[in-house]
Amino acid sequence: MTSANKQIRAARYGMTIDVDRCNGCGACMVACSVENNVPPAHEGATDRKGLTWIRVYKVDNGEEYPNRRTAFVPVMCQHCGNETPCVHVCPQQAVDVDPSTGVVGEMPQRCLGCRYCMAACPYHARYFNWWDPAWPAGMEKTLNPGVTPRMRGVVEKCNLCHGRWHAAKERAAAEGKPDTEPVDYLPACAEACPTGAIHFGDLNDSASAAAKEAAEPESFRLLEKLNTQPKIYYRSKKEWVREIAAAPRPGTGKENTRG
Amino acid sequence: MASQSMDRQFITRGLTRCSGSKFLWWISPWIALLLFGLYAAALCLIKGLNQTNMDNRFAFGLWIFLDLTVIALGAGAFFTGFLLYILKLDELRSVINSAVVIGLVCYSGAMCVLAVDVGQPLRAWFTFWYPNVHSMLTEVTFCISCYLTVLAIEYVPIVLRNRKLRQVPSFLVFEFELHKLIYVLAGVGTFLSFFHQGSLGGLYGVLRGRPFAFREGLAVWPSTFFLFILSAAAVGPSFILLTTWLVEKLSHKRLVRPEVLQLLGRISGSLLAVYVLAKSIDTLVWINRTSPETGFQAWQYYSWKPFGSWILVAEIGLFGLVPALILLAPKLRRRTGWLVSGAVLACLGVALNRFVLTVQTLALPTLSFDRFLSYTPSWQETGTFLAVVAYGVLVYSFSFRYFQLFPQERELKIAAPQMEEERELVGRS
Amino acid sequence: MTLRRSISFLAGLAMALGAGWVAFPRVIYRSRPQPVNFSHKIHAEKAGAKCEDCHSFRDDGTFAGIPTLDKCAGCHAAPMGTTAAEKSFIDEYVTPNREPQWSAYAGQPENVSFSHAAHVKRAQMTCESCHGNTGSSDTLRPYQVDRISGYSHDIWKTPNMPHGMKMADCVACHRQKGLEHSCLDCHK
Amino acid sequence: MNTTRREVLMFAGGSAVGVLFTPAPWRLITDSALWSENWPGIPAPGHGEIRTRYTNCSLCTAGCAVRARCVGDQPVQLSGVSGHPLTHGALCPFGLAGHHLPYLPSRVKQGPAKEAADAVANGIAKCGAGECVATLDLQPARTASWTYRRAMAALKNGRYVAPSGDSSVAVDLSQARTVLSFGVPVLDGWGTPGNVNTARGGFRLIQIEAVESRTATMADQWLRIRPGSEDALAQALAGTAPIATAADATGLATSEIVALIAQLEHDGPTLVLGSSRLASSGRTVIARREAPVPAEWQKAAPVTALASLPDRSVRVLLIDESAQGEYLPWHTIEKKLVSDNPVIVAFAWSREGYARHANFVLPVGVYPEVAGDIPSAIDSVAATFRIAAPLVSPPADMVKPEQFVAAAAGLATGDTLRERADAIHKAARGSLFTYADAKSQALKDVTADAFWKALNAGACWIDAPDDKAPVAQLAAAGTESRPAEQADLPLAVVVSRELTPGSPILSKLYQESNLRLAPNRVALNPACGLEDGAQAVFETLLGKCHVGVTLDAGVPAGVVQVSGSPAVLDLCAAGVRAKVVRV
Repeated sequence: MTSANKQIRAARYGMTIDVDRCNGCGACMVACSVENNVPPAHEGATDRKGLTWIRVYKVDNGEEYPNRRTAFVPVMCQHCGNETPCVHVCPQQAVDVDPSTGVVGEMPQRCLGCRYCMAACPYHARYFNWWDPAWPAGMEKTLNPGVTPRMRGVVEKCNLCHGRWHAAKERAAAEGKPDTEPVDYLPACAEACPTGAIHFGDLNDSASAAAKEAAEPESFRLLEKLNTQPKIYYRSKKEWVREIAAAPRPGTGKENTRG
Repeated sequence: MASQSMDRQFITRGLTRCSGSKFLWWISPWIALLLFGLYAAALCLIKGLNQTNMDNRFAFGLWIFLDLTVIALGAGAFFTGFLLYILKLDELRSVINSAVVIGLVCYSGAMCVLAVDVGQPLRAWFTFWYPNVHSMLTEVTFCISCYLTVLAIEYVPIVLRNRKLRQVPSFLVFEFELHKLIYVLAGVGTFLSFFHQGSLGGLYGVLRGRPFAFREGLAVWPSTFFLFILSAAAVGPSFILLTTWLVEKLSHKRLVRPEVLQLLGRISGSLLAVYVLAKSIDTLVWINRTSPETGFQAWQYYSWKPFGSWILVAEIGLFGLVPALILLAPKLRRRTGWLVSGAVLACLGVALNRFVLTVQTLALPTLSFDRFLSYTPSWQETGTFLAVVAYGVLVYSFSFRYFQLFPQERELKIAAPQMEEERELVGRS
Repeated sequence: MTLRRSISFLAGLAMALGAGWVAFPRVIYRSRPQPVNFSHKIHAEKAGAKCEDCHSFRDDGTFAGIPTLDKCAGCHAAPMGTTAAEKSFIDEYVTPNREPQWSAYAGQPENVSFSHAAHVKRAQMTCESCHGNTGSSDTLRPYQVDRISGYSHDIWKTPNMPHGMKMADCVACHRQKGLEHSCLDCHK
Repeated sequence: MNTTRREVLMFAGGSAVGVLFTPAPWRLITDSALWSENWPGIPAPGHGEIRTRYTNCSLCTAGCAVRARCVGDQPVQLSGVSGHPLTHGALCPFGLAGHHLPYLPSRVKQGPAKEAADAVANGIAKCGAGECVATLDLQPARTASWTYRRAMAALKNGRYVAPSGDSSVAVDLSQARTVLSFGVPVLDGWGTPGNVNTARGGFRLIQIEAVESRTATMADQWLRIRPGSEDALAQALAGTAPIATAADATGLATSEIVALIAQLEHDGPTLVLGSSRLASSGRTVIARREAPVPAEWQKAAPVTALASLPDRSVRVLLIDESAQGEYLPWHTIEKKLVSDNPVIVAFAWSREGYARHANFVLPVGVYPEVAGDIPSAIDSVAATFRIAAPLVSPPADMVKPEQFVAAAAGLATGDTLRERADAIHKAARGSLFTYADAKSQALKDVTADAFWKALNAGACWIDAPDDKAPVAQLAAAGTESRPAEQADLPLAVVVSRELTPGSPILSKLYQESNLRLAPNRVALNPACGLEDGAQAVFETLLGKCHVGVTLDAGVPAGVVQVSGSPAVLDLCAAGVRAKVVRV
């Protein structure tokens, strides 16, 4: 046990999001904020200064009725598995990839707020605390003890609900399970989605629904050509939806201003 | 009156400087500007960065852009030092002091702005304690802070050679000892600044998530790393030239021989020419290989107005090739007007290049359902930066008044007998 | 001349060293007495032999930490001994049913997610390996908290312990055990 | 002189050097950084044992089953109860943050209960012939509603008023092969989310709507018609009007309508959802017997539609806003009030609704503070009885509306919820689904006390299936008449009741992203000439108010989409037209 190379079966936690099922209700965004103690918006906040670890974008094919088609695309940290853009730019090791879970983690308490990682992220999945976090009087009682609130001036983002992951690990420890096996847990967004569009699981475990779906031809990942190997897979039977994974097409970019 | 004479005792023997009151008139507006800027900066520090117009998409704004520019312009300090002490280009001795002051001003100013720019300044030292060696920003932080120290040390002898201070024997000794070190310092300084100018370029070149800025390169260093070194080295002398010329105009004095300025121009011009060539090659590689490989067609970037392809032409042609040619042509160089405008264009060119790399990169969308964004700095952002400008002017004015920035000034003064003094901004004692 | 100068230099040096090494450590901590003069020793002998008897795990594997008043009241509804401490405890807390505001010496900051289950049940570590001889102590030493950071003194150095509970200390052990993966292992 | 100064300098230098060799400066640097990790103003979450408690969400009539993760007794997280026969473990965004409601900044904290009671008594006494005392109940068919009806019956001239809509009718989505919706947000707030999602695979959804709503987006077919032309199309589909006129009114091609009719005939059982009325072919709309009530309650005032009250006849109006329901624009209510100072009491927890118009605003408890039952959802084939069991205790001096009204009418009431539960238990029909163990058992196997205990610990009683009887055949649905063209008011108004007031966290949906339309915003076509985020004035014949502008390509030109905030709804009526002017 003292040897530094303990045999751990590494997990690769990931998600598949069925875009065809997502009706853009926003339950995932709310559940995420509740789980992760993300404060309500400061009155000065906009869709560019807000904190939404997961954000549902309304996407359309740029056509006019009757050819107009619209879909909703939830975007959170894509947990890139290859040359994770945000990790190697952070000057003080506040961002890292957990080799045992593949989760890209971010430590707000280590962050000095230089925002270099935000510039580096192609998915705009990182959010900066422009204001001190503030909850209406009394509402701080509803904070989740599993996650610590962040302070002003630091970057934060989705970490696949590590609070729940900790709880699951603690339960496993209490039940006497070894710490070499990945634990089963469910992030808030996947649990909350009323249409069951989000499936979470260990992509290394070929038996998991996520792994199966990720392998299907209708699955795709955002900006795949950047070769960042995200662990968030999207699925759609619609051709035009699968095309949103590609680079922006000038001219149509303007219309997609919702979300 | 006493203060008057006191003030006099500090001014280098044999040099004429304007009366204390006149000097006061000159600095007071800058002090006002400085105070205003400090207020703006305080707002950002106390109330937080919500005072700025930056946002999650425009994570970097005016500050980073101008920091990069200022540091590029300040490169004159290290490059002149390099030419003088390492390459033994002795003509440059007459501007080296001025160059050091400019360098000090630019770097320290940039550092101050960066301290405001980060969300948690109290933790800035984490970078030194838990450095991530893979991060370009770590390189930048280390090199800049080290080089700033070097500049400070290089500044000390200039201060100690002050007429009053040198009365303290120990100071004189210290200064002498320090001067022996100058070659070492110049060497270290050169290395450091070559490196961080590079890492500043690398800062954006490594962003594989931002295909507009991403560049291939040697080992861990993207091409922008080397382009930044080159461009900084190229405009550094131009900026020295510019400032010297400006000071001459403002003080109605001849401070250096015209040949020196021309030499600076020539150095700048030739380096600029090399830079333009390298930049063009890099751009071609990027358009035809790097960018397409990441799924982005380069022409797309320039179809988002207002950043059309004109910006590329302006950067390489108007502000790159043109000044290079001007500064390389001996005929034009000899005409101050051409010389100066050449230098101005060169400086603008590097500014534009830094702008493109910082602001345009962030404005361009990466996701197909994302939009092109614009951003205008808030008055707090602008104010904070103006404080740095004011700070620079003040430090330089004081240094110019009390220290000997231009060794040739005295001999030139003797050569050119008392000019018409009443029109002079600078009166005689 | 030079002598006097060097003397004044040394004087300054000495003063600074004294202030920094002797005065500062005292000044930086605010000392707070525990609400009740509690003796682990006596309770270990009389009440229960094991720590878990009072510092128990919940069903979901989480650690209950310092027991609540009802646990104490279980025995101390009425005085069992004759000590003044017990009497005042009953009068002040048990009778009015007021929770004593204990301060946890080893209390970690909010951003740490420490699992007792993982260390005690899985890794089979003894309580003493982190909490020193608190379990056999006869009195509760005052709780010392850093005036600026609000961290407990024991985070830096637990009395009678080779190491403290700083991040570096945790990491050292985890690294040796090959269990150091990422920040979020222990941070929440 | 000089020397001493040197000495001072040396001393300073010495101490400077010395300090560097002590822990002090380094520790201060560290501490300042640590301080910045939890600096003032950052709340520390409460710690303690994590418990799980169950209740039912009373934010709307869906009444979804809720599992609450609590620290001690304080709920910190809500989620659905999987395996629930009706709600299938789903919660909507509003429900997910329901536990924040008690802490809303806009909440009404206290009110003049005493003065209100006197004024009401006064008003009742003054009530002349042809005048009446009316209770407006926004969420009818609750146990509280029965109390209101009994109280109004106890008064000589009491009226019980509720928004139109018949609680004895339910739709059976499982029977529908096609759902034809006239602008009803079938997939976004209508019915029970879990139930709709489960049934979604079984039917083809045709959305007939002027704007691209969430439902239109997800529908199998979206027919974009001119605002307010629902009726014309419905007539044509029912064969009561020529297709040509419908085509003319809706802007659809005649062929499209013909195709639609053919399709509906071909596809079998069709459910037609209008903005107020229902229609069906097949057994998709059925009569539903209500959950049993105690016999002694039968002496109750009938349900009166607001429209059927004579104008200027209401002297005392008691509005129960405590339970969310369809908001009736104030101008429809206002014209029913007597002209000489009527008494208006609003039982409200937010100042944004009728509180703006009432003489007395009395504070009420909110979910999850107060116990109350939730009426059966429109899409639940059998009657249900479930209680929103309190998870936290309400603040002091909250008013219980039904008790206030009963007292005003001199009606003695006991624990009505318990009485209702006992009546249901006496009927011994149906089954009881308990959440903690996700088990279902026949009600007759449960004692009355166990039943009551279960209901308060999170459970749902579901009536036994009834011999279903179709109510209506395919008939006119949709109510809104086509807006009259007006030159100065160019825009047709489409109301999308998107936002029920809820947690501050919902800012994620409409402020920190544009996913939903914020309460104070209107959506316009990008070609409207205003820019996104502009401040503007929204004006109709009924008045004007300030709004923000959101540009949305899903809104056709000539249409303005408004959200469901009362301030805006007060300016809207059937077929109203508007203009939006930049300020």
